[in-house]
Amino acid sequence: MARIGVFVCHCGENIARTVDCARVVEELKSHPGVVHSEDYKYMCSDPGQALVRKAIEENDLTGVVVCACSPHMHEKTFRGAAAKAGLNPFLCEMANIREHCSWIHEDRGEATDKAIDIGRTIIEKVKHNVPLETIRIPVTKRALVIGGGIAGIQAALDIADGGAEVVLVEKESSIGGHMSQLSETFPTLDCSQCILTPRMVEVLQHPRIKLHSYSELESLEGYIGNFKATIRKKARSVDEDLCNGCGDCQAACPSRKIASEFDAGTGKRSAIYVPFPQAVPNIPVLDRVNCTRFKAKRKGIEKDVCGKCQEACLKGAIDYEQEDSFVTEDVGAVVVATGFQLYSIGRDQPAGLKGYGEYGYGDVPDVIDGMQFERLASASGPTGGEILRPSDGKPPKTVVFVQCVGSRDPEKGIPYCSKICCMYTAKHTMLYKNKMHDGKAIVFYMDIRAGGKGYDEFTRRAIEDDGAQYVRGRVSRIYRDGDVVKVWGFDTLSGEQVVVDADMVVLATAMRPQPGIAELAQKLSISYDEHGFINEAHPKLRPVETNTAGIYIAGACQAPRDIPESVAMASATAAKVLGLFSADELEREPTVALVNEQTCIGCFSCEQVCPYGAIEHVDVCDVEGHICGVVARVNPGICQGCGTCVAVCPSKSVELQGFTDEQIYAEINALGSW
Amino acid sequence: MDFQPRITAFVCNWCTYTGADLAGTSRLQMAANVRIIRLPCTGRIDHMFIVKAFERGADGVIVSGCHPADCHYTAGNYHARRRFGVFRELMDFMGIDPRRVTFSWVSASEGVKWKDVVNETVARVAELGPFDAYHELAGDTITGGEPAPDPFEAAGGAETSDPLEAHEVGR
Amino acid sequence: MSLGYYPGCSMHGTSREYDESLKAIAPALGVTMTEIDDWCCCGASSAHAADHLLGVALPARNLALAEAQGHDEVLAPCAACFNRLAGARHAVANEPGMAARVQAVLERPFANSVAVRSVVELLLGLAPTIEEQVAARLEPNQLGELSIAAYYGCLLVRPAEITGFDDSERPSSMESVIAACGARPVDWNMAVECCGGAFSVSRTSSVVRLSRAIIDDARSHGAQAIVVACPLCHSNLDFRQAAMTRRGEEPMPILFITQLVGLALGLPAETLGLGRHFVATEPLLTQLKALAAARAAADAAKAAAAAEKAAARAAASDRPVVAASAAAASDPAPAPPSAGGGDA
Amino acid sequence: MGREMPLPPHDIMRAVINNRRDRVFGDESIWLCLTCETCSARCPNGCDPARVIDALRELAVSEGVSPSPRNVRAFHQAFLDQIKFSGRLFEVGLVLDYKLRSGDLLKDVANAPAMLVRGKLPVKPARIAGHGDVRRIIEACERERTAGGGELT
Repeated sequence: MARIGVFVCHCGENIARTVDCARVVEELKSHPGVVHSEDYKYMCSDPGQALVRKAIEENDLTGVVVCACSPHMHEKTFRGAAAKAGLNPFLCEMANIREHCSWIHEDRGEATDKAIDIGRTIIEKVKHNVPLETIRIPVTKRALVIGGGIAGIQAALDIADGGAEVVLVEKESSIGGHMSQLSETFPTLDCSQCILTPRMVEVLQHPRIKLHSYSELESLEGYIGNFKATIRKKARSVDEDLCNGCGDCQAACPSRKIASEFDAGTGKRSAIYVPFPQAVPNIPVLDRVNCTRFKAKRKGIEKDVCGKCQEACLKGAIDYEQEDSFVTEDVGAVVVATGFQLYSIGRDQPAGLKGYGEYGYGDVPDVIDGMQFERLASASGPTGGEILRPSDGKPPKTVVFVQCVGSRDPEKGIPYCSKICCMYTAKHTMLYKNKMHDGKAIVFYMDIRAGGKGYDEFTRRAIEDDGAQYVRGRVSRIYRDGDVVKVWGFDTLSGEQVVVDADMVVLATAMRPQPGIAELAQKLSISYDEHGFINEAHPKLRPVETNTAGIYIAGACQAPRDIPESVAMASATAAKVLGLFSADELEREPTVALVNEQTCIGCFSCEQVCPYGAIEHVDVCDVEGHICGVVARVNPGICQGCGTCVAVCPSKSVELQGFTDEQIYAEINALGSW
Repeated sequence: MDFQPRITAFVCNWCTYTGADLAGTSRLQMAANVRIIRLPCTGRIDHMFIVKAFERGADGVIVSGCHPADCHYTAGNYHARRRFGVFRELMDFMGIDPRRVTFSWVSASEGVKWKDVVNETVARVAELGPFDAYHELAGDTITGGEPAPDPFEAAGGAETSDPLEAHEVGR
Repeated sequence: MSLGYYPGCSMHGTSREYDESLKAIAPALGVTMTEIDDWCCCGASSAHAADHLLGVALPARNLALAEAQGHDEVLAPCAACFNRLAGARHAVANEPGMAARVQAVLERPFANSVAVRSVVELLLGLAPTIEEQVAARLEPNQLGELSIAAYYGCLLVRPAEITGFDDSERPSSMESVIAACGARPVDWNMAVECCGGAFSVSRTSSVVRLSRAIIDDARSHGAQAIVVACPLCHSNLDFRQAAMTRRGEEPMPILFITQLVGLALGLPAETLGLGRHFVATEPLLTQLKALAAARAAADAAKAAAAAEKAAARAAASDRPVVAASAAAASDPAPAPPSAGGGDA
Repeated sequence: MGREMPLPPHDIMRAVINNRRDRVFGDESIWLCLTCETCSARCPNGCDPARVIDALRELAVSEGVSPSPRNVRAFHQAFLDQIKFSGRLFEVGLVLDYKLRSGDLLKDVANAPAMLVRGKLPVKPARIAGHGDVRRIIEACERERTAGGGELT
């Protein structure tokens, strides 16, 4: 037999002004199942809570109803009080007679009647409440970080420094990402390598970071706190344990004219190579597409050719037979930091993009993109930091910079603003002017978007101190005319057509997500937008979480981001991950769905509607142990407790704890008596 | 008016319940005829709840949750909307005037809208007069355990009409 | 597949040689086309400027005729006509209410079922055939030494959603045809710039300014001739050229693409109407003939030498690999900039 | 032609957006457009200035506003009358007619003989069987326009 205690709060005058609390107490005292009923001025105060505890102990109550404010306000408070008195907290409920009654009605009689009704409803519900235990899920205190760019590096280091283990997966042969390609960084113009390289080395040497370079995520199973990641270590043709990074193989390789990806095509590399001297790990990779030996094999030539790198390697680390291998890692959280790619506006265009034939990119050698300019300006670049144009290696006297190439162009390119271009173009003009004092830097822009600490000052500096000439308007045509690159543009401020005879043109091309991001997102079952950027759980309040618990995002995989933002996001994900790892077990509200496997007919209507994929298939066996059917089971680790499955279950085999049919019908019935 | 309709409201915990809280904290005065039953999500609402409410003497029902795409549980309100499509057909069949049921979206920030939904529903139901056909409603009055018709049976047809729109008020 | 022929007004007038040369090469390439009976002017380049509906209705009338005469494709050699016809087809298909309005003024059945083709598109499809025939010819191909600038102008490639068959900023179809003819397409800059179009008569000054830029650029990129597929372009570049050539400049012959193909197929200059140009083509042709002959002789010698080499090479076995690695070493393809950087 | 237009295409678009009829029809800009479509092809926002300008010219003609340069309008007029008369364009007729309207009689006259020699100018107009049909279409369109059936602006 239920023994319910009712506690009516005056909330000072807030409730008592319009609700006759004494009458509520009286009326509810006589309600079947109620053994105790009292009121107090401030029920949420310590003495108020003490009343509740006392009553629970004295009348050994089986349920508590607090007629006061909204459960969103004080449910935790009173459930806590109940727990202190040894009552299961989930046997305590609140009847909202403030927000939903005293505050919105003037007529005392009406309000009091309503308050009584609300009290009754909740009493009836509480009669059917059952003790619930908070769900506890074990947590593997190990994080998987996908992507070894600055975001991934920052996330990995922060998490590892926080005491948790980290598995860092990088698809290229070295970590460092785009930042390692940059010459200087805005708005401080400090050298990118100088600030990044130490962090890269830290990653390598960190006792709690395990680095899988030249590897990719093959698959991810499980749920928050309990993921199992399978990682494909791509065949590197070099034994990572034997190699000591001496570089002899690289020196021995005969095919040295391969366009270097790291130099964005402005420099050359050999077939077996480390992308750049400061690479981490400093272990070469053999590019089987361009390797003479493998080319010959593909041509069907039996005899082994070349093999010079193998001969050169004293450690015998070169292994032509090596194949992709797989490792599995147990992790509790995942950070996605796959970064971006620059929109290549050349002849081959991805579906849905028209490209910019009129800009001659890919045809005119002296029309390059931002990353190529970075390499030309970089001290570690192919020109040793001298800005020389690709066609004839001469220093360009006039350089035109075109902003918004592909960005903010819903018709031919991409509708969004790539955000970093205004800043890096300003930086480029400075780098150029600092190296070529008599040079002329002309920038075509639509708007200058330099929001950020010290950003606008930076662009101003480019214009006012370094004398970059900014022209507001778009460029309509770029072509090679003998020795010069003709640039046709329009100055919308002066209303004149502008034709520039440039020596070199730098296109600030748009930022796009990495290729293959969609496949990755599917592997992780996280969502992405129409451009391929990963969706955050909430654009303002949960910017580094995804809609899948335990998976977080950092950097340019979520939207165009600059370095400071990427780093900030990375540290934010680290905080999230470390928070998740702070307890040995995850505590979850027990208000989750529960399947009655006896009555489940295995139609899996629930599976169709579950937004979280929490429904699992379970085999049921007959007495001999033969599988005789499949039923649904809810994974409490994943279920968020929306109850949609309950409503659609045709056999009424699912219940949502805390909101069972029984409880809700009891509430409805209670209302029947008004 | 002399007749005071009795309205039962099924609202989701995250949007409408919070919206109603906001109405309270903003001291928005409204009709006192509504009794709220809090659910985690409109997706949880089995439409037998509504039938049961009428059977227990409610003259009108309000069902309100998050706006489309705002669902705390990403999709619950869509499934709800889809099922109400089926339910509307059912109501005619059971002899319940569809105007007695208000489907609405009230977000956590729409205290004012909640007030309007309440007042307009109360006014509408008041005009329709008491719902006295409840004793004709089939089923055991205590547990209300009638087998609910499979909501997906007619779901296909449901998608064409949009009940939440059909009766939405307080825009 | 029945191909209707829509000559358009200028084919019977100022650009008669376009018509003649097309009719000359068609049989040679196995193309059969029948002129649309009772076709009328498509309205270019005035109707659309004066009345949108009229700009659609006039071409639509011709498409309707083609339909009625059982054609499922219409060939419109004049770029302007092609653009108007294709544009009308597009408008009727896509502009709300347009189908009905056109129907109302046409007063004849019109299902908008006829596809519109330009000569360039047609020849592009026939490029292999042209190549074969050129190869099959006995006498040396006189175009072998010819560097040609392919001039598209506006109406052939813009707007993309109407014309469709080629990239509107960096077209390549004409170049393919030129190559098929055995000539050398030059890489130049003015292929899609405007020549002044319909202002030939009414605003000659503009035409001279625009067209001169085109001819100058072609010349500076080593073109000996310009190939066009548009009567308007032709008359501007050819008829008006006198007004724009400066002292000491070689006049630049302007050929219709059909004439070029004709030459490649070895058809006589007369039948191709090459005599009708204002800028004489004879000097170029004679020069080419000479060059071609000379080259043929040289080639013969080369071939002999090569044959011996091949024989010698056949002896040694591991040669092909060296060749392969050499090829690898000189692999020019630059990596796409996006390939840089490292992410999972 | 952009550089010869007092109002380049983007200014025309702006003026249209701001409903500045005075600017749009204030000079001959819209008549200098050759419909080369370059502006439409390169607009990042998929605006179609070429179509807009066509519509503006139509408006200008039907409302008799806008000082279209005498010779340009003359050309269009001559052109349309040609088609109206014969169903096809008869270039000699066009040129003569145009010269009468525009007044620059001497221009190109020197070239005409050259044209004739090259057989480029048929002296006799080709009049198609369906010229009546064409005339009817042209008039029908005029009617629709004056009736305001057109969807311009």
